[in-house]
Amino acid sequence: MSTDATHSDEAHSTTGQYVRIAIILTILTILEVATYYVDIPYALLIPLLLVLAGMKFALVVAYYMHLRYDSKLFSGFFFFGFTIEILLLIALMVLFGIRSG
Amino acid sequence: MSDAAIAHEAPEEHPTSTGLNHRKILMWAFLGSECIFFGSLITTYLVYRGKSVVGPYPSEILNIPLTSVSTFVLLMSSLAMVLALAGFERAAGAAGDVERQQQELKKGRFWLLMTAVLGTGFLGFQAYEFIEFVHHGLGLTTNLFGTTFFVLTGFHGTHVGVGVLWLVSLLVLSYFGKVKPLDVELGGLYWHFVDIVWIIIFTLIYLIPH
Amino acid sequence: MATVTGVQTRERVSAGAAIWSWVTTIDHKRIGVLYFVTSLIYFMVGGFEALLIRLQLATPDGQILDTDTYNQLFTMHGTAMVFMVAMPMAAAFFNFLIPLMIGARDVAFPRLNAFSYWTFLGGSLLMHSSFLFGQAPDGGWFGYANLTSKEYTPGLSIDFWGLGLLVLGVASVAAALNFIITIINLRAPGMTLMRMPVFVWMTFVTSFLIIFAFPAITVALIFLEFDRLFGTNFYEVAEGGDPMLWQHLFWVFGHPEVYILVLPGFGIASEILPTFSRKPIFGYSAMVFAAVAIAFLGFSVWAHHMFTTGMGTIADAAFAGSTMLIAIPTGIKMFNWVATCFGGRIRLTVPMLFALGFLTTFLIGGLTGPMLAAVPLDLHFQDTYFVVGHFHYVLFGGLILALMGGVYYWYPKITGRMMSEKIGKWHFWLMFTFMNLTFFPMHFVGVDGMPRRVGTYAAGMGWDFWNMLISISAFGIALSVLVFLHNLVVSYKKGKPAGNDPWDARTLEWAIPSPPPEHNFDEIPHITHRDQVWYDKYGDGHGSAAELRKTDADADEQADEEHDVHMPNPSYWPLVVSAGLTIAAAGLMIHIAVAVFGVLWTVGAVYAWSLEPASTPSEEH
Amino acid sequence: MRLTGHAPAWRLARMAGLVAIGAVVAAFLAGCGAVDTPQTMLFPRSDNNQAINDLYAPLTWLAVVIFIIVQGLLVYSIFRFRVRDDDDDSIPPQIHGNTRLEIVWTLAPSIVVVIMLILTYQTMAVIEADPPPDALRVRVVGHQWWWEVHYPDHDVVTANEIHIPIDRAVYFELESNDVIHSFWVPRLMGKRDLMPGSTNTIWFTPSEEGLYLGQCAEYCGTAHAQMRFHVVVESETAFNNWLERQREPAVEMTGDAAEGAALFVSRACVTCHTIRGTDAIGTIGPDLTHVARRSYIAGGILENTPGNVRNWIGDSQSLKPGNLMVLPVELSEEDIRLLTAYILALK
Ligand code: HEA
Ligand code: HEA
Ligand code: HEC
Ligand code: CUA
Ligand SMILES: [Cu+2]
Repeated sequence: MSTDATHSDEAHSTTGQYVRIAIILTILTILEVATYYVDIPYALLIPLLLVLAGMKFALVVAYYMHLRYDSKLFSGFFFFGFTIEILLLIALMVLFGIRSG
Repeated sequence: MSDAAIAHEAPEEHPTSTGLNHRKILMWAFLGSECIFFGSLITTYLVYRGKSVVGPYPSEILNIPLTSVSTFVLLMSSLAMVLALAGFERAAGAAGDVERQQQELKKGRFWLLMTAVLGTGFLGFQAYEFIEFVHHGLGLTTNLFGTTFFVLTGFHGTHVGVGVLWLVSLLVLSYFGKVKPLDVELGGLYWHFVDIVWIIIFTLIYLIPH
Repeated sequence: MATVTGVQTRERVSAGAAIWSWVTTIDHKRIGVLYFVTSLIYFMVGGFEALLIRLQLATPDGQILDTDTYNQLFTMHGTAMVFMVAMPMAAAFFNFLIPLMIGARDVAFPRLNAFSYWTFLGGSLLMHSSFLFGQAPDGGWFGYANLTSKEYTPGLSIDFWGLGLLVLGVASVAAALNFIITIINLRAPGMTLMRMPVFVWMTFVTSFLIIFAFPAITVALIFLEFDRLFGTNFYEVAEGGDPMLWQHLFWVFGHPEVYILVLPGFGIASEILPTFSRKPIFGYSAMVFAAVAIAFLGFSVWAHHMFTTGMGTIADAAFAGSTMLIAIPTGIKMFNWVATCFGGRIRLTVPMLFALGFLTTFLIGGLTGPMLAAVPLDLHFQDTYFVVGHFHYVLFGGLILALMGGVYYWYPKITGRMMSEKIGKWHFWLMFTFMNLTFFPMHFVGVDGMPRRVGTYAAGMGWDFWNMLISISAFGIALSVLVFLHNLVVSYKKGKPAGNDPWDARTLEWAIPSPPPEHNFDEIPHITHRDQVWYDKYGDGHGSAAELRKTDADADEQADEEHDVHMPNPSYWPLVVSAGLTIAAAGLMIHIAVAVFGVLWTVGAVYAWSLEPASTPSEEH
Repeated sequence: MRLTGHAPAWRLARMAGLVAIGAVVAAFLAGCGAVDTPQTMLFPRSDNNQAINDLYAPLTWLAVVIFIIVQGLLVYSIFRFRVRDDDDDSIPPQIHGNTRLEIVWTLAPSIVVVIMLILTYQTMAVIEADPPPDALRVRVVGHQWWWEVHYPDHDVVTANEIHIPIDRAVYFELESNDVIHSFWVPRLMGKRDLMPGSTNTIWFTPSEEGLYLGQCAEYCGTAHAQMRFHVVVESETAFNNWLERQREPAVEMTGDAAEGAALFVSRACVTCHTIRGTDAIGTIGPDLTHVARRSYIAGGILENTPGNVRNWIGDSQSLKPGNLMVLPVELSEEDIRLLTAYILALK
């Protein structure tokens, strides 16, 4: 592993970039909230919301938590847990869905 | 073991196998584990969605505008958090230049304080929301919605509370010169994690219509 | 040599100071010993409960226990064996061996390690204190909702169980995190992942399973305790709650848990078999890959415990499929072990006997697994003694036998003395015979329709003979355990001195003195090969061992150099934090004020801990 | 480890142990085939259960064959390669693996797994198919620790003893009144849980007349071990007669029984039990309208004899500790005698 965690300073985003990301996050949040006031067909709304949330999630994880620049090991830990949980979530929603359906 | 030996063999920063810091791996592994923790809570909320046998139901009671504001507050705290870290890192980087170091450290502390303040603000919103709900007749035990909602957001709130405590401790310790950038970074990772959990909660619990 | 003086100074200290040194120890070896002794005591307790169970079941209409007591006994037997015997005994081995095997001076976070032990002890004591109040848990080890609700089980019994398990969960996760980081970060130079001993790999995978599986049961237990203490509705049927939620969350944890239990056994066998076959483990990478595959698949099979709950044909079929798939990686391991023996020079020492016994019994227990996974058959097997037979074969055969082998194998390293081979052979043959005679007939009574968890049964069911046989044999196991204890004690005083490497073994721990000095390695070794110690002794050459073996003088030369290594200071804060946690949990049953007090105590102690001068080199980074 | 000198004692232990294990297995195999085990899951007596039974043999034999292969290899290795007295202390070839072999023992189990799965799915397709439309509907509600049985299409309620006709499919709807129970009649069908809050189903067509034992298979609290029941498979006509009788209200009482009937009201039995045709409409305990016609009482654990009924009424807690029949009043000997007479008359 060549990229040493302690000198990622250069690689780190600058203050300017942090602020730009904050602005994007704000815009995404506004879009999300906007869906609440606009009539969007249900079938479209859910994917849309999930995509927006996913983008926010990705931005924070990649830049604020530096996963983009940091060791892959860290991403490994995090996304392993995250993936298991998403799969479990889907599985349980389906299993409970079948039961009450 | 003599004292001389300790001085001699001073805790040399012998390189770790991966070159990565122990505590940072610890934090990430812990966050991986926390994913399952919050994931299970969220899953429970979702499988019990719409299963309450008595009201009040979510659509009658969730206050989207209010929560949008608190969501925004938490989001901004994440920005403050990265700025705080940047301050501490630059301070450490400017080791030779005492004046600049102090300046950067000051910035770092300011943003640390801001993060804690915004976090406290978020908690304030949450407290207000909880009280409102109780006034509307939704308590922890009222129905499945109350049960799953309060426990999920309550545990998230507890995490925020722990985070605030952590940040404040860092702030205080920094005046004693005991805080290294890594300490701030670890607190930050935790803080951002709590933030992304909220990003998910906000979408899945508040925004997706019931 | 440094060690000799170390031992002497230890003997000179007063009793009080000795106890204090154990209480504040953060040395992974001593913590390992603490784990071992504690889990051995709980093994006695859990075994004693099993004996009472067997006394009751020896004859139809048994009169020794009343039903409530019986229900408490199997609950506490199962819970104790899983959480207070199997896991901590494996943790004892992890603690003692992992740093030694990877060439490290300690684990990554020594104080966190002490914290794990004390928290484990706190949770165990909390749960067992229920006996003092006559409120022992009685919901079964998987505590199915909604029987565990306040409505159907009033009193505190389930709270002792739930809160105790929550505390134990903290201990397990903390320990697992520690091992993960130790293994990732403290390997000696040159020890690449694929040069690690298989035991280290199994620890690694087990720890991963722990950190990803435990949160599920934590959440399930939090729901349970919220329901019981604060009246929430998670499992409240009248309010729309669904008891299936508990089952899913529990088994999402519970199935990975059974691999958490057995992988350490795999690891131990994978060290013993090569040593006594004088061959490297066969198919090293396949062994590693298979364990990882088992771990992954282990997360996808949980609902095979729920085939009778009416999940629907498609769900049943899917889980049957994923479950049976696990036979493939497990089979790979099985065949590799056999191939390790094949063509070797097999020495039938006691550790080897246990490892071979493990292979045999785990094979039997494993093979009934896919039968249970066949949904139509499971509609019959579920909740009968057939399942009890299955899991005692994998648990007793797969884990306990392997752990026993591990004790014989590493005892010389831990104490500096050999265990008696003669008593050991008695131990092995008694235990092996009687465990088979105890657990094999369980399959028969199961097929003959005997449900599990019945404290009494009628005569005339055709179960009498087998139950009597099972009960008698269970006492045979008890006898073998006594033989084992005897051996442990006698050998401690009278065993032959072991020397560094009594078994002519392969991994790093055998290169250092027995018992190892506090700092483990005078000089961190440089690793160039898998099975480094073997390589140092014999190269990769063939021929007579005596010719190849380097003279002992060579080895001494290295050991003679004096090295002062800075070791972290002892600390009592881990214990104080654990105590706080336990008090907080207990407080929930007593009064909310006590719980708050416990939380404040914990927080205060955490501050004290983190402000304590961190003189630990490894914690400095 | 040289094995010199005379055999140490532990080798006798080893010999004895191995012989004993072998003897046990042999004894079981010899015992197989004799049905002195009334609750066995072998010897099925229904179509679906037969289908399940047909799956045992192949899966068991597969397991046995795999065991013999693996264990055979292991035992062979031990004997062939163990260190002998004349060992020259040489180091065996350090073989690290063999890719071709490893592929073989990955593929072979994979094939076996596929076979097992196909067999499993085939059987599942049979037993999880929809029941025929003319199936007899029986609703079973689990209680701590007894079974409430309804025939919704025939307006019959009873407890702990289920009558069904031979050669006609029965379709069970399983529910629970309190905690999870599990419905299991090993010789007729595999088990299925009774989940509070939802309805599970299971069906089969019985193929031989007789009395079959059933038992609750999910741990459900104190008296779980004593939550048993019986299934009576009988001819179509016998079954119809039985239904006919069950539909009727309770018979008229005379003598002691009539006095008992009065006590049944005054001693609070009515708060828990229903006896159709009387004022008793309690639902906490079993319907007693025709209790005297059942062969067993108290969740199938006691034969329905006068003595047992008497003891049950007098002190049910000692017969079935923890059961939920807790009398609010103390009964005198005379009360018990009269109540017993009444219960026994409830034909
Ligand atoms: C150490 C613990 C352990 C281990 C390793 C296993 C291993 C397996 N278990 Fe077991 N199991 C338990 C502990 C364990 N189990 C416990 C405690 C319970 C009961 C819980 C309770 O209800 O209280 C249980 C219950 C249980 C059930 C539920 C039964 C029921 O309640 O209805 C099932 C069902 O599928 C099951 C299946 C399996 C399978 C398929 C494996 C597989 O991993 C086994 C794989 C191994 C082999 C198959 C042998 C070697 C392979 C070969 C030689 C290759 C060739 C083989 C084939 C092709 C078949 N187990
Ligand atoms: C690692 C796990 C493990 C181990 C090692 C064991 C070991 C044993 N188990 Fe256990 N068992 C479980 C895990 C384990 N069990 C689980 C998870 C359950 C399910 C619980 C549930 O349903 O909820 C279970 C259930 C269970 C049952 C079913 C109960 C029921 O369903 O009603 C039975 C019945 O025979 C049984 C028997 C035994 C026996 C005889 C041993 C023997 O091997 C024990 C041998 C050990 C000893 C005998 C100790 C020796 C001690 C002495 C010699 C000293 C005596 C002590 C004093 C005088 C203080 N066990
Ligand atoms: C508190 C409620 C309650 C009261 C009062 C009560 N019973 Fe019961 N009874 C039950 C329950 C519950 C059962 C089932 C017990 C079991 O098998 O676990 C039962 C079972 C029985 C049975 C056996 C029925 C069967 O088929 O298994 C008889 C007979 C009986 N009761 C008679 C009486 C008489 C006579 C009285 C009055 C003296 C009485 N009961 C009062 C609750 C009650
Ligand atoms: Cu009902 Cu067990
Ligand atoms: Cu499982």
